[in-house]
Order: sequence, then C-alpha cells, then structure tokens
Amino acid sequence: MTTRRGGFTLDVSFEVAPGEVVAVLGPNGSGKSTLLGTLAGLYTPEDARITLGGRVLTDTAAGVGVPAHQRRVGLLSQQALLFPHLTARDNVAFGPRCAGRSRRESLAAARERLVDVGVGDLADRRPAALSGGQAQRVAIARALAVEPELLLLDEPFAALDVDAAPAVRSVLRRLVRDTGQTTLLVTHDVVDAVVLADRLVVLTEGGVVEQGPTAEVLARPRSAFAARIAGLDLVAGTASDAGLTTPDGTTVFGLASEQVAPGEPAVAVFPPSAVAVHRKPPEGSPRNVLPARLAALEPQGEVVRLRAAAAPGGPPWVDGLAADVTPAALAELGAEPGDDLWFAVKATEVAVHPRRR
Amino acid sequence: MTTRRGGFTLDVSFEVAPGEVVAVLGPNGSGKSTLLGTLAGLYTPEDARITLGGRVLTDTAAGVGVPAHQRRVGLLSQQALLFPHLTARDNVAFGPRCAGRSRRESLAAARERLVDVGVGDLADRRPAALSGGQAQRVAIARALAVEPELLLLDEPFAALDVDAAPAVRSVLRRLVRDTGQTTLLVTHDVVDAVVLADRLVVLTEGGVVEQGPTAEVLARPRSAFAARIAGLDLVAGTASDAGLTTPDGTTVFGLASEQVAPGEPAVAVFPPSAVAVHRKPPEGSPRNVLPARLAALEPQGEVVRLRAAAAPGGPPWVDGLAADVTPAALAELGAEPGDDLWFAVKATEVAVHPRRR
Amino acid sequence: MTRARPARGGAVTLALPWPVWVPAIVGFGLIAVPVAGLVVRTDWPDFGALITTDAALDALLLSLQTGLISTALCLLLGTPLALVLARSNLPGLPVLRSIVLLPLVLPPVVGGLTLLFLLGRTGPIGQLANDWFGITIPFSTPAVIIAQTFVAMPFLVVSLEGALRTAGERYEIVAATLGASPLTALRRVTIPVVLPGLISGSVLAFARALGEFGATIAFAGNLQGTTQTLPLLIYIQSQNDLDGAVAMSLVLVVVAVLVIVATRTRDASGVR
Amino acid sequence: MTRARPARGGAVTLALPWPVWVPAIVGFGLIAVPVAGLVVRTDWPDFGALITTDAALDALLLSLQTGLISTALCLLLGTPLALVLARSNLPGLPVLRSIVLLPLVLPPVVGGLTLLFLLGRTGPIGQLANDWFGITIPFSTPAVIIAQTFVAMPFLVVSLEGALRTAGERYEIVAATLGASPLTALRRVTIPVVLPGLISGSVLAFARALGEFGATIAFAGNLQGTTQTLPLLIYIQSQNDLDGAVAMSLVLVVVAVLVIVATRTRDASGVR
Amino acid sequence: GGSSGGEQQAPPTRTLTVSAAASLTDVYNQLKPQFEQANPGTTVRFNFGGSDTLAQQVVQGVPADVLATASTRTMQTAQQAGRIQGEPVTYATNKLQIAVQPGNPKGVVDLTSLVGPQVTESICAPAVPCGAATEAAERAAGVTLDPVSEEQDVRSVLQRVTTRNVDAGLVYLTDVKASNGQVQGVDFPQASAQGAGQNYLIGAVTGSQNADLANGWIQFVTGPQGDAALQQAGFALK
Ligand SMILES: Nc1ncnc2c1ncn2[C@@H]1O[C@H](COP(=O)(O)OP(=O)(O)OP(=O)(O)O)[C@@H](O)[C@H]1O
Ligand SMILES: Nc1ncnc2c1ncn2[C@@H]1O[C@H](COP(=O)(O)OP(=O)(O)OP(=O)(O)O)[C@@H](O)[C@H]1O
Ligand SMILES: [Mg+2]
Ligand SMILES: [Mg+2]
Repeated sequence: MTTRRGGFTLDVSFEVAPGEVVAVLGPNGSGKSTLLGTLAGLYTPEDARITLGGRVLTDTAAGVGVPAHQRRVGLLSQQALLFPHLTARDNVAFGPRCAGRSRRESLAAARERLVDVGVGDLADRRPAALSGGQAQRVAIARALAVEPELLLLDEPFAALDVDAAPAVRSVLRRLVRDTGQTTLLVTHDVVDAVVLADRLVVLTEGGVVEQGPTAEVLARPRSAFAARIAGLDLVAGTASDAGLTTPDGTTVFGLASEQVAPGEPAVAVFPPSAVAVHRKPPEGSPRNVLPARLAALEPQGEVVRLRAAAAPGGPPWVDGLAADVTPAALAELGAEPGDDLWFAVKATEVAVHPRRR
Repeated sequence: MTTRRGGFTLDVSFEVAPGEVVAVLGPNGSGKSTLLGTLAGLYTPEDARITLGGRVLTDTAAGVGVPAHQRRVGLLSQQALLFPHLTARDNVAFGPRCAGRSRRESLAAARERLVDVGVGDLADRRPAALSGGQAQRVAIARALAVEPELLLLDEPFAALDVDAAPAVRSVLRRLVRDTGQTTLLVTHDVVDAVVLADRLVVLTEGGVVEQGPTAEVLARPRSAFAARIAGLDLVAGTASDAGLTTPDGTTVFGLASEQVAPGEPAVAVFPPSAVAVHRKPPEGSPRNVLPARLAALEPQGEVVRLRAAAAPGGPPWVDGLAADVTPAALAELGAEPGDDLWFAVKATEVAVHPRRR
Repeated sequence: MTRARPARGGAVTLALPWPVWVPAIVGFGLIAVPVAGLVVRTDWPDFGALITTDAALDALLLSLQTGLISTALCLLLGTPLALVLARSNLPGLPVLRSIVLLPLVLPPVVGGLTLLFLLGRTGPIGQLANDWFGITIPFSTPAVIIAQTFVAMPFLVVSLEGALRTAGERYEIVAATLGASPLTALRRVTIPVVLPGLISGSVLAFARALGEFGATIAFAGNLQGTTQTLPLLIYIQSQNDLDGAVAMSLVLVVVAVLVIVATRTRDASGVR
Repeated sequence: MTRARPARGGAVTLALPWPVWVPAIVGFGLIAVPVAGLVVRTDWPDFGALITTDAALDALLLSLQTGLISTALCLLLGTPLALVLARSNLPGLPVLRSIVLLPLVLPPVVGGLTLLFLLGRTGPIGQLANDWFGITIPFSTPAVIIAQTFVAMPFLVVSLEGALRTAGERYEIVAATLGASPLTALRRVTIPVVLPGLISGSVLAFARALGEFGATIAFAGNLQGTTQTLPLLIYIQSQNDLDGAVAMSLVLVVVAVLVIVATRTRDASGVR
Repeated sequence: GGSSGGEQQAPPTRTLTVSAAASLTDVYNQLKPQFEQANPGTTVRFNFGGSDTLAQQVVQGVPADVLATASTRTMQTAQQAGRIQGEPVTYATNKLQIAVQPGNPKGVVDLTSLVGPQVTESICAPAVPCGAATEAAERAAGVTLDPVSEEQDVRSVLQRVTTRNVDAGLVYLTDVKASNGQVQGVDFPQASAQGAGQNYLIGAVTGSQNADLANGWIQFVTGPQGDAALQQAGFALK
C-alpha cells in the first residue's frame, strides 16, 4: 500500500494472520497513524490492496474502497475524541448499538468494559467531567466494545498512570487471548509489544525497516531504532510459581509482572544490563546463575555487549542471551570469545510476562 | 486552595520557590490538571489564595481573581490544542507576539524553539499535517516560548517516541537551569521528576499525600502511590567520566543517561531490584561493590527490601540504600539485621542524571 | 483589576474584550430602540380590544400553525440540504449554495409570484394538480405553508451549514470507525454536535416564517381563517388603522419572543 | 458496494447517508424550480432593453452600494453582539437574544414604520438630528442603509452565535494561557476559527439587505438614484409591467449569485 | 445620493419631490418632462408608494413637497396632522369594473354573477381604499361576495385575473385599460353608488422649501396637460 499525505509517503506491505497481534513501532512521524488510518478507510491510498479475512477492503487497481463503517475495522485514535454529548457509558455502548445489539445488551456490555478499564464508577459522566487519563480509558473501552474483525490501537496506554497502564494492558491481553481478536497496536513502549504482540513491524520514514516475531526482533534488532528500544533478553517457557520453567526443565527465577497462571505460556524478560558476568559461579542473592560460553563481543556505544552461546552441559536456551558491561568491567574480567563464563541475573530483575501461543 | 468540579474537590496547599521545579505526581483523576487549571485561572476556586512573586492572583476572601491572560502563568495542557488555522511557527510565535515582541523577533524565537524540540523542519505545516508526536512537540515549543513567570506543564512527554522524550527533557532542563524558570510539571514518569524536579508533590483524590525534596520522597516514599512509582536508590555527587563522584571521594560507576558534564552536580539512580547482595565481595563484572550493614528487612509484596546502614569504614552514603531480593534468595543468604554484607550493582544499571543545585 | 466571573462547574468564563461592548450595545440599540418605540406607540387602553377581534385571533392561530409546520418542513428538507452543501463534494457546490440563497434575495412578493407562476391554476405544476386531483393550490392554507417554507428554508440551511463546517467531521470519523453507518452517525453524532447551530437555524426559520408577508399574500392570497396570517392582517390593517396594526405587531413580537425563549431555554440546559 | 470518494490530501470524504439525498433534492427543488420558472418567464428578446434603463442601472448600483455597506455595518455591530450572546453570562440573555431576532418577525413595512416613527423629523431621535445637525434622515441613502442593517443584522448575529457555540472556547482558553488579551484572542483565534460561520452570516445578511423592500419603502421612500433600490424598482415596475419586473428580479438574482459565489470561492480555499 | 450631480452647472437648480400613489406612476412619469421643460432648472423626483405609507411619511416630516394620494382618507390623515398647506384638490376619479378573462367565458354580467363557487373572484381587502369601494358597491347591490382572497391593492386583484388564478376581480377602470387587453372589463350599475368610486387628491406639503414649485405642479396636473394624460389612462375628471 502507498498513501500520500502532503509531502509524506507511506509505502508498506505486510500481512497479519487472523487472531494475531502485531505491534507497530517507529519514531514520531514515521507513518504509524497514517497506516492505521489507511486500514480503517480514513485515507484513500494512492495504490493499495487491503484484504481482511477474504474481503477486499481497498483495491485501487479495481477501484474498490469499502467505506470505513463497513470495514469491520475498529480504530482507537491517538486523541480520545469521546462524543461530547454522550455519557461515558453511552460512548462505549455506541459501537455495540451500531452493530445491531439491543439497547440493554449494549449498555450491559458498556458497563462491563468500563469496569474492565477501571472507570466503572464514571459511567454516567460526560467527557467534559473526566480527567485526561479517565477519558483515555473510556476511549479504550469504547474501541474494545466494538469487537471488530481487525482492531487498530494507536498508543492506547499514553496518559495512563503507572497502575492503570499494566492493568489495562492485562485487559487487552485477556481479550486478545480469549476472543482471538486480530489487533494492530501502535506503541512507543516495548513492554507493550512483549506482552501483547506476536510480531513487530518497525516503521521509519514511511517504510518498514524490520518485521518479524517479537522475540526475534527484540533479541536481534537490525535497525537502529529497534536496537534502541529493544535488545532485551527473552526466555520462553511456561509460568511457574518461582517464575518460568523452560522446555528443558530449568527454572528461571523471576517475578510475574502481571497475572499469569502457573502452566501458562510465558516469557521471562530481563535487560542485558541486568546480567552480571563472572568467571566463577557467584554466591549471594542472584538466583539465576547460568553457565555460558562467550560467543561474541559487540561494542554498543558506551557499553560492550557479551553474546552467549550455550555452555556444554548447560541449558540450551542460554544461546543468544546478551549481557551488557562497561569496557572497564570487561577489561577486569579479561574475557574473550570461547571462554566459559557465568551469567548471573537477580530474580527481581526478571519479569515474567504471559505469552501468546 | 479548594476547587470544586462537579462532585470532585481539590484541596491542596503548597509553595513553590522562585526558580524551583516541582513535579506533581498522582494517579489518573487525582486532580493534577485541576490544580494546574486553577493556578492558570481557568477554574474559579471556592476558597483560595494564590500568589505569584508578590502578586496576588486569586484571593477568594478579598474577591480577587486575575484573569488568565494577565497572570503570566503559562499552561501546556494535556491536549495539544494547536490553533488549527496557524502554521507550527505561527502557533509558537503566538505567545511572544502577545507579550509585545515584534513579529520578526517572535518568529525567530519560534523557529529556535521548534528546532530545540526537533521539529524545525515542520515550521510551515498546519497542525492538521502533523503527526501526534510532532503536534505535541510543537505544543511544548509553544508553551516554552512564552517564558512566563510560572510554567505549568501537564504530561509534556506523552506521545513522544523513545528518542524524543529524553531529548525534549534535556531541552526543558537546560531552559530551567539557564533561565531559572519556575515550573510545575505533571508527569507519570518518575525519571522526569528525578531529572527535572527539585521537589515532588504527590496528589491522591484531590489531596496532597506527600511532598518534599525529590530524592527524599523517592528514597523514602510514605504513600502507597509514591512507593509504587518510586523506591529508587539515589546517590548524590558530581558527575565524572566513570559515573559519579560522591562527596567523600568514592566513585559510583554508571552511565550518563543524558548530557552531563564532569564536575556538574549529578545523581546516580538505580532500582533496588538491581542490587545483588553477597556475603563476600563478589568477583566479576559488577563495578560497584559496596560494604553495607543490614539495617532492616521490609517485606514488600513479592520481594523483601533490605535496607542498608553504612558499614564501619565503608562509604557513609551507603546509609539508606535498598536492595530487593526474593524471599528464596534471602533464605539462602540467611542475612539478619546487623550482618555485614556486600551490595553489588552493575555500572550498566546505574543511570547518572544531571541534578539541580 | 478585571475580575474573572465565576460560572457553573467552577470553570471561568473568559472576559470579553471591552471594545466588543460598544458596538454590541449600538447594534442592540439599533434593533431594540425601534421596537421599544412600537411599545410606546401602542394604544394601551384599547389594546385588549384591538387584539381580540375575530380576525386577530384567527390570524394568530393560523400564524402559529403555519409557522410551526413550515419550520418542521424546513428542518425536514433543509437539514439534508445543509448536509449536502457542507459535507458532499458535488461539482458546482458554490453555485448550488447560492441558488439555495435566492429566496433571501428575491423580494418576497416576486418570490410569491414565482410560486404562483409555477403552482397557480395555469402554472405547469398547478395545472396538473388541478386537472388530476382537482386541487387549487393558491388561496389555501397549504399555499401559506409552501410560501413560508420557500422563504424560510435558506435561513436554516445557511446557518446549519456554517455550524457543520465549524464543527468539522472528526466525530463522524470516529463514529465510522465504530461501525456507525452514515445515517446512524448523522442521527447520533452529527446532529447532537451541531445542535446549537440547528437550533439557531430553526429559530431563524421560524421567525422568518412567522413574519412572512410578501410571498404569502402574492401566492396564497389573503382570506381570514384560511390564508390571512398575522403579518397580512397587520399590513392590511395598517392601511387604515395604524393603532390596530401596531397592537398586532406587538402581539407578533411577544409570540416570537415567547416561542424563542422557550426553545432557547431548553438549549441552554443542554450540551455545549 | 458504495465507493469511498477520494478528496484532496488523500483524506476520504465520508459518504452521506442515502436517506439524506431525497429530502435534499426535494428541498433544493422547492427553491430552484420556482426560480427556474422566473428564467423561463423572462421576456428574453426585450431583456437587454428592460434592464438597461436609467432607473434600472441606478437601482442596481444603489442596491450594490447600500447592500455592501449594510453588510459591513452588520459585521461591525453584529459580530460583537453575537459574541456577547454566545460568550457572556449577562442575566436575561435569552430575552436579549430574542429581542435581536425581532426584525425577522416584524413585517418589514411595520419595521420601516417603527424606524420612521423614531427617526422621522417628528420622531424622538429624528427631531434631535434635525434640530442639532439639520439632518433629515428619511428619503436619504443613509436611511436605506439603516433600514437594511435593521432587517439584516439578526441574520449575522444568529448564525454567528450558532457557530461560536459549536466551536466552543477551548482555543480561546489556550490563547489566554499564552498571554493573549481577550481582544487579541478574539482577533487572532476566535474569528479565524469561526470564519465559516462568519461568512455564512455575512452572506445571509448581504442577501437579506439586497432583497430588502418593505422597510426601505416605508422608511427611506422610493426615490430614483437616492433610495430606489432594485426591489423597490421591481415593485413599481410590477404595477404596470410584470415582464419588466420579472427581468429585473432576474438581475437581482444574478447579482446575488455572483457576489455569493465570489465570497464562497475564497472561503473554500481557506481554513476548515 | 447623486441625483443632483449632473445639474450643478445651471445655478438655480431645484428639485421638487412628489410623493404619489403607485397607480399614478405612468401618468406622472409622462407629465414630468413637460413640467421640467416649462420650469427650467427644475428636476421632479417621484416617491411612488402606497397612499397610506406616503401619508405616514408626510406626517413624520419627510422632505416631500407634494402629496398625491389615491383616497380621501389618506389625504385626511396628512391634513389632520397639519401637514397639508391649504385645501387639497380632488382632481380625478376612478370607478370599479369587473375584470374577467378576455371573451368573458363565465358570462359575468354583474355582481350577482360572482356569487357562488362556479365563478371564483378576488377583491380588495376592506381596509384598503378599493376594498372600501367594493364594500359600498356590494351594499348597494345587496349581495355578499365570496372571494377566495382579499388583496392588499387593486393591482394584485388584477394580477389574479391576468394569471387566471381567479375568474373575475373587482378593479378600477384604469387598471383594465392598463392591462392591454389581458382582461376585459364588465361595467355594473352599483359602480357609481355612494362610496364606490375612488378619488385622487393632491396637496402641497406644509413647510416645503419649494412651495411655489409645488403649487406649480398641482396646477399643472389639474390643468389641461394633466387632464389629457389622466383621461388617456382612463381616469374621469372631477
Ligand atoms: N497533509 C500533510 N502534508 C505533509 N505531511 C503530512 C501531512 N499529513 C501528515 N504528514 C506527515 O506524515 C507523517 C506520518 O504521520 P503519522 O501521523 O502517520 O505519524 P505517526 O507515525 O503516527 O507519528 P506519531 O508517533 O507522532 O503519532 C508525519 O511525518 C507527518 O508530518
Ligand atoms: N464536572 C465534573 N464533575 C465531576 N467530577 C469532575 C468534573 N470535572 C472533573 N472531575 C473529576 O475531577 C477529578 C480530577 O480531574 P483532573 O483532570 O484534575 O485529574 P488529573 O489528575 O489531571 O488526571 P489525569 O492523570 O487522568 O490527567 C477527576 O476524577 C474527574 O473525574
Ligand atoms: Mg500517530
Ligand atoms: Mg490531567
């Protein structure tokens, strides 16, 4: 698809599988909102073919352009834009009503969604009587209540306070998991991507510079932008009481960042900067002490990234983990590729997030 | 001051010294925007006395209420609300023009501010042709260009991408430092408070639950909300090449989070979760290994916080530092108050931020 | 020092710039003083008798009925027309727009004559109505309504169009992304959002319909009980009984004020 | 399947709901067909001669001059008045508002007579003007302008007030926090933001002034070159020569369309 | 106003303002050049309108020099306000006729033919001068008409007939004449009954700056040239 807005051109091409959640990342002005607007039918692309579950939404070659309201594509835009004349509840009930549900059903659904995002007590307020974060939550509830075939969310967690953001993220994750809601999510926070997205698309200046499964892109970012936001260590497995159990049975100690039941698919995430590197297994509080063979040294600005391979006899998933240390620390350590080292990570530094599939 | 909005009542009282930067934190709907709006003269308080540099702005008892435009109080509201009929440059030049500066001067100032926030190339665009983040940056430039006696900023960094947020924060810090701009800053991000604010005010449900110097509130939060966002370890000193030099001459190794010249006042910040606790000084990559005497154990949800006192002969500033460990790690460590321990923190986990005064 | 005036909800009402007040007062005076003159001139002792003649009561009733029906028709036909002018991208929109304004420019009597040429017994449409249904349109109450609608509709259309443009279509776009069909969006979003403009427009249209004289007398004629609205009675009366005419003008004025205040009070308590 | 129509800037214009089109077309027809009838009835062979008589040219010129001056006066006095009605919190605002609407309701001839009572040589204000400055207001071009302004101003006020209410005051609040005095905010923010409403209002006022007949003939008289505007000439003409009257109505219509299209084209290229 | 701009060179330029009933438009316009020729340096300007409006204007002191109305009552209005110099002159009369479609398809012969639904008619409203005349004729004939509309002036009645929206209308003889054969006039006996006629009055306005010219115009209109023009238009002389 190619969309022009004034001097700006967006030119991207990608697919989203049904039930998949794709996070769109990119700097300000890279075309994320333009992409969502084009999918929602708000901008006419110059040259595009957009299909959704077999339906052609836009095909400039064939002259097809389904109007926005018939696309079954929901959009939460960057501005809340609540209808000023309706209460919070009526705002949220608007979508279900349009989908033909009864007044009672719609109001019930609206109330449920409002409770989900933590503003159930504000149902009767007009938007003018809501704070910025409250309005944003109502807008999220309104977008979720539509249950469209494709849900587009443009920075849904901006303006939310430190408690609300993870809570609302959980709500979204539950929805996505329970109903298989296909979703495209624009965010500036990589944690949103980790928790919610199967795949990432990174946009810069109107073009896709990177895309792929979340873990892959974050672990091995190839674009400068992705590298800056990502470069996380991820270990996949299932949630356990202590943290996470990997497929080979090892336990990664960590703290659940949000509700995740033992046995559920999960991912343990920690920043490479949290990984201490030792010649001998250290005693002390760090719970995760992993044998690793140094595979490569990657200078990254002020720090040096140590890339691990699995050590003989050690857990295989250590392969690819990174540890960031200062050059001074590296000098003292005197480590070279091929050396066997110990990576130590405190359990309090490891966040266990639920994972899709 | 007491302000009523519908059923909500804001009732606060505090002072801001000239040239001081105060960060206002609080959950959604706690009254932060209402506070700013009352100071700016947009809401009429029920009962208030507001003075600014000797001028009485509001005194309900005396029936004084200076209108908004004569207060010399600038407000960046939560919504960008750029004038839709003016270009970005004219939007920014609006304030200086109102202050009586010449057209040329105002446009020059506008251009400068736009370049500061990284959108110098968009000066001729109308707001409709800007992305969400770009519009937010123009709004920040517009608020800064006014140079009011008191600057009120409501979540200025929302919608900014990962590169832009620190960059714009630096701009703001420079302005605040160079011109002694008295500022009240609403934010959900504690780093903004650390970098910019001398003092914090924490609001909950319309009342102040906590206020004091930034480092103090963050190190020893007394309210539940502050504890959730804060609980950071802070070490004050001056910036050095390796990180930070404390007053007693010790070096705290760390990475500068933003531009800070050696010798400048700075603060080293790291989360208690990043502190590993050992019985013996560990060898390995962690650069900061500090002797500490365990002063107290504070259970905090899933983790236990170990509070340090200075160890005899060790650096005195260790006093008060916290380390979070899991109960399992604590059990293995078997530490009790009074024990001498070693706190280890990787240099990559320590962010060195410039500090005011 | 200027004082910020408190308003409901604690929000401050911004002060109006003082240079606004002088012309506002002059403008208000230009309208209010002549009307006050009307009040002064009224022959109060005979006022009751003057306004309760059969003809006056008939005319008042007819004026209210036709005025309200015409306003309803203006809403029914004019709202869609305003939407087309404000929101569609038909070619030649500026020309269509100025055609809609023509009843404003045409002297009402000429407007009435054009209606008569068209719908009169020998007019192209009037003849059909006469031959097929045996209906003669002029000289009937429906003719009054047609004439009033003809002259009043542009008011509704133009002021609603202005409001629609000022409001923009951002909320309609949001509604579309929530799955609202254009009709639903119109009903549940556009109309409520531009309600102040719609009310202004209706008030204008109602006032214009209530005061309509030239087109009515030219097209519908002047017969007590059927087509003689208050302005027609006033005009005819003014030919030999100015006192009666002034008294009835005052009635017209009071009726208009009552209806408009009633409408507006409802508005003020509604949405901004 | 409906197609989304592309517009400038790549933004889609939302489709209008189809039930809008039927009444829009009926409404448009109600206005356009009678006017088209006017065109059909015109005596085209003699058209040129009919509209280029001295009287016709004088009247056309006078109509344009007075119409434009009246519109300017309406803007000057009516804009502040609309601001007061939309933004102030004076007590009794609904009543003030409906008083402003009265010239709409008053039959124009009655309006003209009230002006005559007030500003005629024996009227309270006219006497002062006569005694102090030796000015007689009726039968002069200024009288035409006063009459037109009196009847046209409510149009501007009401449609601008609707637009002001629809736009809300959020941008004015922003301007105040940037240090803009109320006057600066008005000039640089409010007016540009409600420009569409202001233009609609001016167009309405201009059209109404151009078509004004009853108040003018009653107050200003019907003197060729001084107070005989096109509608007055049309009236006199229609006494003997309906064809001439129709031809001149057509001129009025064409002039109005030209002026309005010219204004609106500028508008369309401006800000939304 | 720029009406006097062209005559600035001839020094004794004077403008005579005549407020006259709209039904006099043709006759007066015809007389204007002759009068101006006879009085060099004089420009006559007309203020045509309804007699009642004209009278009100004169009462309110507008700068008119001559008032020529189409009814006795309106002239009296001005007179009672002290705005007419001396006694006004009644110089012409007009009488009612029934205007019907050319060829008189409905066979109208007198007022009684108009009663009933088979012939629709339009008359002047009782409040206006021609309506008062119509009422007088009705009284004299002992019939009550059932009009579909009571018009504001006689030209409107005529228009109803010419546009064939009614079958007949009560108008003045001059109107039938001015219609150029679009309608046919039917005389009826009660047209000459008491009050059924129409009087044209003329008088000089009190305080006129051009009292001599005003009297000149009055004499001119009531003199031979005026008589000729009036008669040609169908007025009867008094
Ligand atoms: N009418 C226009 N003329 C020129 N450029 C435009 C126009 N409209 C939008 N743009 C540009 O298109 C680019 C993409 O905008 P878009 O809103 O899609 O960005 P975004 O990725 O959503 O950014 P953000 O993170 O700031 O929301 C921006 O650089 C913007 O300046
Ligand atoms: N008209 C009103 N009626 C009742 N409550 C109101 C009204 N206006 C605002 N409030 C309430 O006032 C409280 C404070 O709002 P405010 O905008 O100051 O919050 P805030 O701290 O800025 O929150 P946020 O972080 O979400 O921006 C909110 O709980 C809001 O619901
Ligand atoms: Mg965006
Ligand atoms: Mg807020």
